Amino acid sequence: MLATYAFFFLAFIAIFFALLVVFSKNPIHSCLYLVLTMFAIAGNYVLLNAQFLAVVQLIVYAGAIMVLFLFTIMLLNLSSENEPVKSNLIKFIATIGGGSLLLVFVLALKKTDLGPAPLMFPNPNQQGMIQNLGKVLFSEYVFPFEVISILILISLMGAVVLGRKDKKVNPINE
Amino acid sequence: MLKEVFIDHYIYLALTLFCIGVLGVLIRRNAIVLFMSIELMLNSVNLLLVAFSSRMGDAAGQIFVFFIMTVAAAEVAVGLAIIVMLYRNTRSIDIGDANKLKW
Amino acid sequence: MISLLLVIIPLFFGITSFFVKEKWGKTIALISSILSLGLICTGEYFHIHHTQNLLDFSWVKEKNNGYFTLLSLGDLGLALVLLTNLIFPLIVLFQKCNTIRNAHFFFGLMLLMQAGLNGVFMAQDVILFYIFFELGLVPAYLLVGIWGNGEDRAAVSFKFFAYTMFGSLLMLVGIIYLIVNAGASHPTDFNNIYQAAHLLSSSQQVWISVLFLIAFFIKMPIFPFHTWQAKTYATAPTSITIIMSAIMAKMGAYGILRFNVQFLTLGWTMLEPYIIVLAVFSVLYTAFIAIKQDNFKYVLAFSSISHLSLILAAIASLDLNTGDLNNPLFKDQFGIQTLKGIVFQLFSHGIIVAGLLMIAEWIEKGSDTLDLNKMGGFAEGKRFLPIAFMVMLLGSIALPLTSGFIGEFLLLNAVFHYNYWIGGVVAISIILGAVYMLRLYQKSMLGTNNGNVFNGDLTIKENWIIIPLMLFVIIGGIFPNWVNQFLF
Amino acid sequence: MNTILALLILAPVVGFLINGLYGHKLSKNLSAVIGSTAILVSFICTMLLYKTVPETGSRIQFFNILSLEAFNLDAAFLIDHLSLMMMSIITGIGFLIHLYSAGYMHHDKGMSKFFAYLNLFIFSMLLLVAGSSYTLMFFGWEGVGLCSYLLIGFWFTNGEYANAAKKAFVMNRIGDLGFLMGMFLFLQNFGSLDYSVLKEGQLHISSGMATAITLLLFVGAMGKSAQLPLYTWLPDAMAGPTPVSALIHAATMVTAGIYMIVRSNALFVMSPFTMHFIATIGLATALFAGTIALFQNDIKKVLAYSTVSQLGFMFLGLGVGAFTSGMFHLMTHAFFKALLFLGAGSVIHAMSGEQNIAKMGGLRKQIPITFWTFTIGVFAIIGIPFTSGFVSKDEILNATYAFSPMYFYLAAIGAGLTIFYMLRLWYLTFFGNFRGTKEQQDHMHESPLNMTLPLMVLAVLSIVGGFIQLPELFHGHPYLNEYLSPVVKNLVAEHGTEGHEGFEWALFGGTIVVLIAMFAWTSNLFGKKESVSEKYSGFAGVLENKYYVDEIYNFLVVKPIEHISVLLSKIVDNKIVDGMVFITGKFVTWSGTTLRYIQNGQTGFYFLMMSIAIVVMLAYNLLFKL
Repeated sequence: MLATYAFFFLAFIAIFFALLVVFSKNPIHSCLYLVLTMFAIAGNYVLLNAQFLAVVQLIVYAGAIMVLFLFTIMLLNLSSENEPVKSNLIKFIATIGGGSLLLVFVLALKKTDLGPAPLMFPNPNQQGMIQNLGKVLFSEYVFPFEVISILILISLMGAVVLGRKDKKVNPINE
Repeated sequence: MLKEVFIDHYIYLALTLFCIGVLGVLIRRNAIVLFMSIELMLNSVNLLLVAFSSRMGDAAGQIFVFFIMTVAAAEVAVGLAIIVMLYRNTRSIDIGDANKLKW
Repeated sequence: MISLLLVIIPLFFGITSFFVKEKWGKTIALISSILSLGLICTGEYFHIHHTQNLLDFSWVKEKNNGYFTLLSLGDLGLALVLLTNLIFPLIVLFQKCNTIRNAHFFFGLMLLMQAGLNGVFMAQDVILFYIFFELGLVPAYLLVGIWGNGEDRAAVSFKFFAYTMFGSLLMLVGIIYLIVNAGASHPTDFNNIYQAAHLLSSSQQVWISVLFLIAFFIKMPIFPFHTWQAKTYATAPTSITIIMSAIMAKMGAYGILRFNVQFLTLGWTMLEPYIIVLAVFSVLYTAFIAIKQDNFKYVLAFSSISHLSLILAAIASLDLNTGDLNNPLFKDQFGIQTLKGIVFQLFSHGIIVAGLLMIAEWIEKGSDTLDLNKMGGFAEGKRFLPIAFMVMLLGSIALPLTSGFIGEFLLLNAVFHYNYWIGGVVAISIILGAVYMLRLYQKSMLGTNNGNVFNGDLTIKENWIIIPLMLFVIIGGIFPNWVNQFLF
Repeated sequence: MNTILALLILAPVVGFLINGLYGHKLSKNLSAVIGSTAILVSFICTMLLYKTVPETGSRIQFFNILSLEAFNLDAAFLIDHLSLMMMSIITGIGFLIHLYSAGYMHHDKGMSKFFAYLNLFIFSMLLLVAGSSYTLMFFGWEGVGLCSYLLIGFWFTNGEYANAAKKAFVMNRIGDLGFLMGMFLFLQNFGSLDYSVLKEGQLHISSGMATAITLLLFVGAMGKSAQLPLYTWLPDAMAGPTPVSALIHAATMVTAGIYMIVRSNALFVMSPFTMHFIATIGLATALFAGTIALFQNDIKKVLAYSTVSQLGFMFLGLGVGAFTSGMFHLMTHAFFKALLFLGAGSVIHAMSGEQNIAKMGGLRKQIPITFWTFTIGVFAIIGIPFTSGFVSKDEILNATYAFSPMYFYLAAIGAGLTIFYMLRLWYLTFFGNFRGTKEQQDHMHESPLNMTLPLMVLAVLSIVGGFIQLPELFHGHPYLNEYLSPVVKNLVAEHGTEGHEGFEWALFGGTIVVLIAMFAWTSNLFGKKESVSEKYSGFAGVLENKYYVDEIYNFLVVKPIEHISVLLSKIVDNKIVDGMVFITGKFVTWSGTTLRYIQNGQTGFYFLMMSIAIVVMLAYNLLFKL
């Protein structure tokens, strides 16, 4: 019961702040709202008995990625003043588009038979525990795991190369 | 209605978040906010995966989420670097200014 | 095993040829083509002594599924493989080295084409068939585009390629449809596809048939899809034109026999009446066009369409059993006879058109023109060229005691058997054939000279290139029984 | 017997191969010797066969050419009285003409080629008459067409000659097409093309089918034997060397059609319609060609039209059912027409190549042997009593009268035309004053012996050839009929000619009267002519221009085909069919250039489109599929 209330509360938080992310003028605010949304989602992970992921969510998204965003925004010294705006017509069309996307998704879902519908809570499954995940990750998925580390490495190098101040590798200006 | 939570609720939640993300990409021109919207969409998908994984009792979904997060991190690192480059060159982070790649 | 070697050897030597010095190109091509000639002779020996397992190449596809024949030298393809490997040494000898740049690439591509052609006629697997079909096409595109004559060779070659590729893709759709229907987990060999294809409903068969037919019509080519051909034949280096008209065009007929007649029998029988009308129209249409062409090679190109359309008409006249797989494909003995006639004519036409194109090339080399209005009187003072030309021409107009007659007689008989009136109409082509071929002969060899002079005769080497072809034309006409044992 | 036959057939092939392959290394005389010897061997073999051949004929098989499921073709020959008779004519006259050619072609550098072609022709012709199936006959049929093509175009550097050769081949091909169709129909009905199925009373087909088969076969005969409407190639074929005209276009090849019909007489009698049709075509041709011949000035053209006309007579004989009479006339015609052509060749030789009779005259003194032999030929063809031509033509006329008096009167007019134009030719050539140039007169000389010897042999044959079948009126005996009776069923003989004795006397008397009148008239007209007009006016002008048939054909057939060809290639193929392909290409280019503007570089726009597309696809699935 408590979990049910918690879910609705977290869902409300997530959606509310997600909307604020999109509609707030200032990118810094957007970023902070996004952190809150991430928190809400992490909460949901806890509800779903996926504690490891919840922790990772907090560390990676709220911790690492959002900080990266904030740094970038501050580095570029952005604020609501120089925020580019789109015309209202485009906004209108976009809203219609996004809305109808939601509508269609929902309709599709309504028509889909999801089979027997067990309650989500309480959740007896324990595979979200770090022990279980670790076993799976380092046995069945060990190769993708190693590959992903290479990806991280490459993206690291890519970011460094791109972010370097070098006039010569600057294709747009020349 | 609010008594019990089924998988449907999670799907609705994920869909709503996803569509908000789509809306964000559509109505904003700020490249960084665009990026955030994309993160939002990724997260909605993650949520869905975890929900199903939890329901099915299969750890594969959570492993996937784990990988997605990693990829997202990598992507943000590179993407933000690109945005910085873009800003450095055009003095703007308006995504509409980056329209050189056309016919 | 022989079948595998017949693909591997040209492939290997073709690729080797890319990495050697330019002057070695022809030697390598010659070695390769003589090796494959030897192989096909061995193959024929085994064929006559009924040791088919030495000719086939099998492969264990999956652990528990046993053997599958991937390549097989025999059945329908034997005659065409024989044709390919018989005339390839001649074509290689015929192609002069000093008139082309980067000869080793030229010959390498030519050998790749040979590998593709051999493969098409031997493949026992649809995907393999498709791969070889394309392997024959791509080198042709490059050969025409790079070594062709005239300024617009790139455009001509592109048209050829786009046209053929278009057909190939339609065929690919058909092949995929068949594979899907055979069950995705099943092997894609002809046996499976054959059984699956026969289970399709009539409307499905018709649609798939049309897809295949367009591809093969383009390849042959048949009336509405022929416009790439004449220009391509005139533009391509003559050795490549020979390969295209003598062998590649036969891929179309072979494909129709294989896929449309054998696999999609029901669809084919439903389309037969339309196809035979189209084929007859194509025969006469191209024959009429050939009458007033002024370019030597154009006449040959259109005459080639006309002959192949007649083959198509005969194929469409076959009386087939549909439905039950246990029934024999042909309703009566006459069908088998017609099939033999078709195969014989495919073979004989390949030889004849190769000879005629060689003569075209020598005339062009000697007189520096292909324009009929600038020729005339070339027979004067020559001994061998008029004879060679005449023999080939007689084969082409199906004069008795040449191989062309045996083929055309059986084909015309088949069409006549199908319907008196259609048979009567299509037989007009033998008159028109005489008209345009004799006009060709007369404008070039007889009469008085109209501009470009052609002194000298064929060289000794050239004689020895064309003599085997002439011998076949005559032997095929007098001892067709003897020739037949190598074809079936 | 097998060996003899093999030798008979292969000797010309050997001659052809030697002369064809090594001709350039042989001297002219050697080529001629080889060529003639080959035919002499054939001739001797034919004579040897006469003794051994059984009455019912014997089928000799060498090997199997093609054996398929529903079609079998043997290299087998049927030697019976009919084929033996034809083979004797072919090899006999062929040999004489080879001999003659050795002299006639002596100045030509392509001598070995000429003899090679002639030998090939004899081989094809033997195949035609000796083959045991229609397929083999067709082999020979097309083979002789080819040789005719090669020989007409022998002097190929002359474009007109080459054209004539092509015309001959193509017109023959039209006939061959009919023959081929007839063969297919025959094959379908009887399951075999072998003559063995041709047994009277055993052909179980409807009369309609019989009519169809026979008409198609007759189309072949019309092409090969130069009947209306396919005769125009024969006069043009005179472009070839004169021995060729004698051998191919008078004595042998053009009679192939007659032989074919006689060979398949069992089939032809089943269709009265076809028989009637053949008689009509034959008669029409005889008259038509006879009228054209009246005002021709080229010596060979006159003879050519005369050949067409005589062939018409033969077909008339066949059509009225007198098959052996047709064969008889074929034989006698072979003698005297070969003689006439060779004589004409001798005249041309003497006149240094001049062929126009308007430029001749009074030649009887300078070339006496030619004159006398030629005269015998003329007498034979116009039917001076008891010459071979008289006997055979008389027989055809008799049979025609039994068939229909109307046809008889028309045929008699045709015979009268023959007398007129032949006498005109004779008088203009050999009587009166010389109208040529001075140089021609100086060069005039009698031909050498190897040219005159064949003339003399043929002259003898032209006279005595008829004696084998003198009418019973003159106490003759139909030896030929009897000889051919195992093969040919002579219908007229069945009817009997007993009641016609009075008519026969009347015919004989009439012939003599007409002949005398004609001699008087033509001698008056042409005997002492100082000059001959080259152009005629009025109806004679129409005749001189051969009824403008060539022009009409040209206008009705040749030009339209050429126009269609140009139309198809320039307009339909280039503009419409290729245009379609071109338009497809253009459409792709156009759509590419147009659609690329959608690619405007705005990421937001792309994303919007993507969302819309997703919405649309999902909505479509929701509304129509689920």
